[in-house]
Amino acid sequence: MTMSVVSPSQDHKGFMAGHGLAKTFGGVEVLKDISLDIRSGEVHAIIGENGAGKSTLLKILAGHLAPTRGSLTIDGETVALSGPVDAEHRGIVLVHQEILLAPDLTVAQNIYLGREIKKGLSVDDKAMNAGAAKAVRNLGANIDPKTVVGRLSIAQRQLVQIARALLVPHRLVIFDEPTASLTPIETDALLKVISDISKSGAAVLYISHRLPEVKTLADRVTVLRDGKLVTTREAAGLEPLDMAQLMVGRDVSKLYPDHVAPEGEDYVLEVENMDVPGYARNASFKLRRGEILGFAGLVGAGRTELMEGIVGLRPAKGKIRLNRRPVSFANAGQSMKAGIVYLSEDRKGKGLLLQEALGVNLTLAGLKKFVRGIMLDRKAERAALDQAIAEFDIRTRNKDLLAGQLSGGNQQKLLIAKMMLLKPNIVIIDEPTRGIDIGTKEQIYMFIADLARQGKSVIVVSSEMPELIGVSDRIIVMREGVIADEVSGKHMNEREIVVLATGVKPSEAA
Amino acid sequence: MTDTTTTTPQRRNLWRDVDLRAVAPFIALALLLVLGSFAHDNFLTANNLLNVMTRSAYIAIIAIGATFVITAGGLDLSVGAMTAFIASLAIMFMNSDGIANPLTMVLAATALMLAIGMACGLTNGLVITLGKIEPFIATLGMMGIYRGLTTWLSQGGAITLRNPDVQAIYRPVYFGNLFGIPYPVLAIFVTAAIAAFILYRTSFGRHVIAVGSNEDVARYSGISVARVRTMTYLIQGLCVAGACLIYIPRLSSTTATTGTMWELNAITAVVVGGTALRGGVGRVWGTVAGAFILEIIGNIMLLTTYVSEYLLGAIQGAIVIVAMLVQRSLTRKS
Amino acid sequence: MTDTTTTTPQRRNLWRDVDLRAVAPFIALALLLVLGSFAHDNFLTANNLLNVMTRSAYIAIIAIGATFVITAGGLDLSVGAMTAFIASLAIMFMNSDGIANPLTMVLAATALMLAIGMACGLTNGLVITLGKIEPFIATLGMMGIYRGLTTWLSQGGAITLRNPDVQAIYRPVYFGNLFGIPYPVLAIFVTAAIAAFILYRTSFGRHVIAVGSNEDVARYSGISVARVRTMTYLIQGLCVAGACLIYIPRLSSTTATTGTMWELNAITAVVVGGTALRGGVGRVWGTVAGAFILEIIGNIMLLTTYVSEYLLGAIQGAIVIVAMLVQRSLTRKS
Amino acid sequence: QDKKTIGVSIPAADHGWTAGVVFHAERVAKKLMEEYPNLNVVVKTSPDPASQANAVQDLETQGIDALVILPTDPDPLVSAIKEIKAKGKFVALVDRAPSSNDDSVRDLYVAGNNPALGEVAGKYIAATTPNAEVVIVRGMPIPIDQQRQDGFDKGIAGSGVKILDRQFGNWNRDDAFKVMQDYLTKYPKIDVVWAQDDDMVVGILEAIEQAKRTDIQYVVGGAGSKDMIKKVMDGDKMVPVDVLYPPAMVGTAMELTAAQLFDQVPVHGTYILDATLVTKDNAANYHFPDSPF
Ligand SMILES: Nc1ncnc2c1ncn2[C@@H]1O[C@H](COP(=O)(O)OP(=O)(O)OP(=O)(O)O)[C@@H](O)[C@H]1O
Ligand SMILES: Nc1ncnc2c1ncn2[C@@H]1O[C@H](COP(=O)(O)OP(=O)(O)OP(=O)(O)O)[C@@H](O)[C@H]1O
Ligand SMILES: [Mg+2]
Ligand SMILES: [Mg+2]
Repeated sequence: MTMSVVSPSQDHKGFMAGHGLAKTFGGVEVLKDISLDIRSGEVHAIIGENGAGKSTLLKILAGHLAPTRGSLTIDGETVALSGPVDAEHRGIVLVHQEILLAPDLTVAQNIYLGREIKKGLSVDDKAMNAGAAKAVRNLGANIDPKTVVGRLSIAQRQLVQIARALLVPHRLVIFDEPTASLTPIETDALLKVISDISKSGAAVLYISHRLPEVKTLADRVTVLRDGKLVTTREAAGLEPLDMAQLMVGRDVSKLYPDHVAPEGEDYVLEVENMDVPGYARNASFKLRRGEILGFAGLVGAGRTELMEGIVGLRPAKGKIRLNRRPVSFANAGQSMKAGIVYLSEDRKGKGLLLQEALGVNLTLAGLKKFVRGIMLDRKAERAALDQAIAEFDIRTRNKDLLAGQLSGGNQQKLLIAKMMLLKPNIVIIDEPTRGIDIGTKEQIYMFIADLARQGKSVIVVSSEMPELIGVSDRIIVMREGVIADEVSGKHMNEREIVVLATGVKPSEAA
Repeated sequence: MTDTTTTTPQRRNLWRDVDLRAVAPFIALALLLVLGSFAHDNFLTANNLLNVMTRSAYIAIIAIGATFVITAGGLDLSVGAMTAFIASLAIMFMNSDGIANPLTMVLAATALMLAIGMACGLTNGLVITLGKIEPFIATLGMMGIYRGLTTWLSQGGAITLRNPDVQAIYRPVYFGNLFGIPYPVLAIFVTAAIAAFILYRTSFGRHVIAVGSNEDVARYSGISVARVRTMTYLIQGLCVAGACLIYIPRLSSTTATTGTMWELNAITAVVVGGTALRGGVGRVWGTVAGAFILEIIGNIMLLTTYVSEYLLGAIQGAIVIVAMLVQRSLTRKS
Repeated sequence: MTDTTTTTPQRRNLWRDVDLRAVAPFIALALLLVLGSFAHDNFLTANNLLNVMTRSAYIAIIAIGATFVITAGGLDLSVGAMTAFIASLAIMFMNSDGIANPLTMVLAATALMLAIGMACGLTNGLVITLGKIEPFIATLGMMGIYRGLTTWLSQGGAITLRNPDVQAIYRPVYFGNLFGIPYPVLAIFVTAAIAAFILYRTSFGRHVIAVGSNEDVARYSGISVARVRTMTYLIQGLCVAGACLIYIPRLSSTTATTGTMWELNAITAVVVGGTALRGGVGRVWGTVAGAFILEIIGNIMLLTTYVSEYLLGAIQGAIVIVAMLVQRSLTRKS
Repeated sequence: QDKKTIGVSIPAADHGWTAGVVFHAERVAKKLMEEYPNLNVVVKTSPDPASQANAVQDLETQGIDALVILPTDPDPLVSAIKEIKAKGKFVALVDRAPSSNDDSVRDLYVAGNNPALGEVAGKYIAATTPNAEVVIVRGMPIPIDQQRQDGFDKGIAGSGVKILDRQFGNWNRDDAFKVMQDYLTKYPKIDVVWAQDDDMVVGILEAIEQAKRTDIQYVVGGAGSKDMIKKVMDGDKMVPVDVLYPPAMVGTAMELTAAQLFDQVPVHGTYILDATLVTKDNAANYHFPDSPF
């Protein structure tokens, strides 16, 4: 193990440090002997593969978890954080990878939860709404502070969560994959916020799988692999490909596989005048056999809802033809039977049963395949799990874990494995690589291309522009619930897509 | 900064939705009033309606407390038995003749009831939060305990307020009125107004909603979930004591069966009023409407002459279901 | 698959956890048996224990059905009233003398009960899933309906099985035994075995758990949530019919109060047995243990001579709470 | 002549005896309305004191000239009744008397005799089996039950009858079955069971039969349900007697009230019905096969 310690730059004072931190879950050591220092005014990125232990490390630093071994110092003094509230009092705030908001409260109520502004006996909603609106606007978002959080999209919730964290007086802000569910525009705004925070003198710790972003933002980078600290380095001079190599331990040279776009009239899925009330209007598109079709758009463009409408998960009106035959689906069971599967972007809320074992999750959608007579064939279920773990490279040290105990990226792989058990002909993947490390991304792209090569068709809904461009044969851009246009070939570039997605010419865009 | 034009229709939609959800129980109430006017000519008289509102007072006040408990994601099945227990103790106290002045006696008894109510609520809350027992089972157990203690206090008989002076001074609390509005009706509205203020306008109320909406979030926000939960049960206890305050002067007596089924009535009032049993949403005024609805159903059943009394229960059950369906369909249309 | 050596302790730990959680109700049961042996010398006789197990049969079988409903995240408060309704109809049918042969008559009545049970369960399920009404309120309403219909059928009185031949042939179903084990006890174990098989070994059971664990995930996995939910109520209806089958031959009669509070007893049995009311976890055998625990508490209370009869209810409530505390503390230690 | 209305408020039919009350109230209501063309009788049932107070109020709203009330529980209903009385209506109180049962509460009092029901049973047991060991299955913990218990104690006073146990059977067959089963486990020898209610006797007899115990000599119930009266009539060894507590008394009160309204017959005062001991000899007089009870 190489452990190169960088001499601290003069203008950054050390704020917090961890010494020999270790964490054990049920006998498994997921963090081993981690020592790192965090300096005021720096942006410190933590990168690593899925399951490397990044979230666990940050949770320890923010007082959400107690380390099994090791100690923390703040301003040189050893401290034991009694919990997140204690950490907050010391100026340490964590923006979770998971969304932690009360769905029944409004945006403003969530942002000020536990620290309400009071006016006499009562709470001052006016002030809080104004404060919340400002906090959200600072992040470049436009969300009504009186909206109930349960009605927001994942991305919007992510922004609310960030706004909430930044409201506390902070000396260290910890972001666990804050940009995973954001589109380029929100990402840019957030990155600016992050650099503002560091400029104001506070430290920023930050996890991301988007390595170019790390490159532009971070002052220093710490790499974790298998729970061990590989290195901490100055970001300057580290190229994304170097980072990937440090993370994965091998060369990652080519992220996107080659795929020849099919042409002609061999349409497997034709959607005409699809209306999803409240979300999408009059959407029409066609999908060829063996094609990878991308869907781009801003947060709230209605892509997710359109797809859910097509597969019968939401009330929708319109014509759908599958292999030239008109079909309509009242629920996901029917579309699955017809060979279409949809992988939700919300893997925790809609994808996996977090309280159930991996095997139960894996076979849930395709359970019919595991029925012998009237009984479930548990042996076959176990075999399927072994196979899925191998095939999708699900990193788990223990097959008896609950799905909720997997790291975020590995949950995503489990979800893919679950839906692939159905052997679908058309796969709709919503945000396929959200929160996934670069090595695994490569695997997922390979997998998508393989599906297309086998003559299956794939729809990829993604907010990550390079990914869409890299993997798709053709991209449909949605704006405010309507299909704005379609791009392919040399028109598939970020500039043109952003113009279509925002409806704003580059010259007008600030 | 995506686009401001899209926000507006969405928001308007939202508003319409919120409104209808909160208004639905009142529409159900209005429909029942219309239905009642067919049942009997005297139904829509001020006299009858005030009667009905007056006697819905205990359930309404208990249900207002239950709104807090349920909003925080809890449940309290012990309130009926608790009413019997508190009222029995209070009557025994007033029978004790320790205080000569009847007014002082009633005031002391009032203080006692509130104290016992808080103690009972606190006990419920602690059993649930410290013992980490499901509210359903914990309060079912407490229901057995309060009911059993009442039976034991009454030695199987009735506990009756004996002192006529005390009775005379206490009686108007149920039977008296202010400018024609019976005190119990006033009590409902005052309690509801205070409750609505606490739930919607104080940080404690906000925390109650947060705990019911997502316990983990509340915890991460530095809210002491156990404290908030316990407090809701304490409020419930206080409301039960408030209900006793009005209950005692009406019948001046309790037995071991006083208040049976009140817990179910209170919960029904809360749910009919639009509060979700899963927690996170609380509608105080809806609860009051819910309590009126339940009482009016009973009133209509009694005034009408068309229904066999053997079928009363069946029709009440059916009307509750229909009321919920009306609510749901109203909400869905929006 | 990063590290294989660490797998073993993890799994063992997990097992310990799972085991204790499932075993806790049985430990509570064992503790009660010890307690009972102090209450009275005859407590630990085969005769007494078989009596207790036999009379716990209805609650146990109803509670097994409730395990499905609760595991899927639902609740059914109508089961007690449904028992009275189904049993009343069945007795009236057997009194109708339409079928001469008593055996055929009993068999026909059995078929009728199962059919009505399914119909009632289906009704409950559809009101909840199609009407989108909270199970608590929907089944509370249905409870009123079934109870009201029973009162109406019996005109407030008793419905008694009159035909002595039918009675003679039916009686052994409650009072008879196979190698010394009373039929009702056998029925408990057979029902539990079938239920455990369905819940743990079939795809339907898996779906029930998924729906209770997270409805959205189930829906996105292509499971028809409404269908699964409705089916659990149908199973509950069948179990209630099964309970009626055993109930009728015991007293050969029903009244309008038959089965009051059974719904609360059944739910208590389920929860004491380790099934969580929020859904997603179901323990069939725990439920059986829970039903035994409740009945044994009552039995001990009656056999002991130290407690005033007025305090029985209080002590029963306290014991239920203590039993839950024992469970929780066992589970936490692991 | 004016049209007159009698309001009848009675407990809901929640067990055998109250079912009998409802049956007789309806029967007499129909009969009276035929007899007096200008009479309207409204019968309302309520499950508990609080709702009965409501029912009384609602009857008043409907407009009545007289009230016949059999309270679920007398003391809590005193104020509600007084309210009616204060408006100058004629009030007939049936069966259950509040602690202060005087003219300020009612004009007419027709009653069975709860203490006597216990006393008659106690006396019979003391006379038939002077040294019997008795177990008692009580009803519910409310005053009527307590009065019966006190009466029973008075009835056996001075004899050698020993009470082994008293537990609540809630006037419910199933609970009585359970209680009896456990009594049989608890006591190796029981001579007599007193249940003060015929509904519960059904469960008790089943429990005894199942245990095949021969030490129990007989069971005394109460109220006079048609099934138990039939057993007495047929000379059933286990049920030699029953103590009458006729639900039909509500009808008596209604008839008297109608007479007061229409025939100007003065009917003020107190009418106490006997708690008659039903034996094989007189049973036929009390057997109403058509009653639900
Ligand atoms: N509560 C838990 N119980 C058991 N194992 C856990 C628990 N939480 C995390 N783990 C394990 O710890 C390891 C590290 O998880 P962690 O969430 O820190 O990974 P990560 O680096 O954040 O990955 P990702 O990029 O996918 O979010 C994983 O193997 C995970 O399965
Ligand atoms: N439950 C809901 N109720 C009302 N509005 C909702 C709800 N969920 C989402 N919305 C709104 O619907 C619109 C589209 O949703 P969403 O943001 O998921 O679209 P998307 O194009 O899939 O974007 P994303 O990039 O987040 O996947 C947004 O304006 C969002 O605020
Ligand atoms: Mg992570
Ligand atoms: Mg989306």
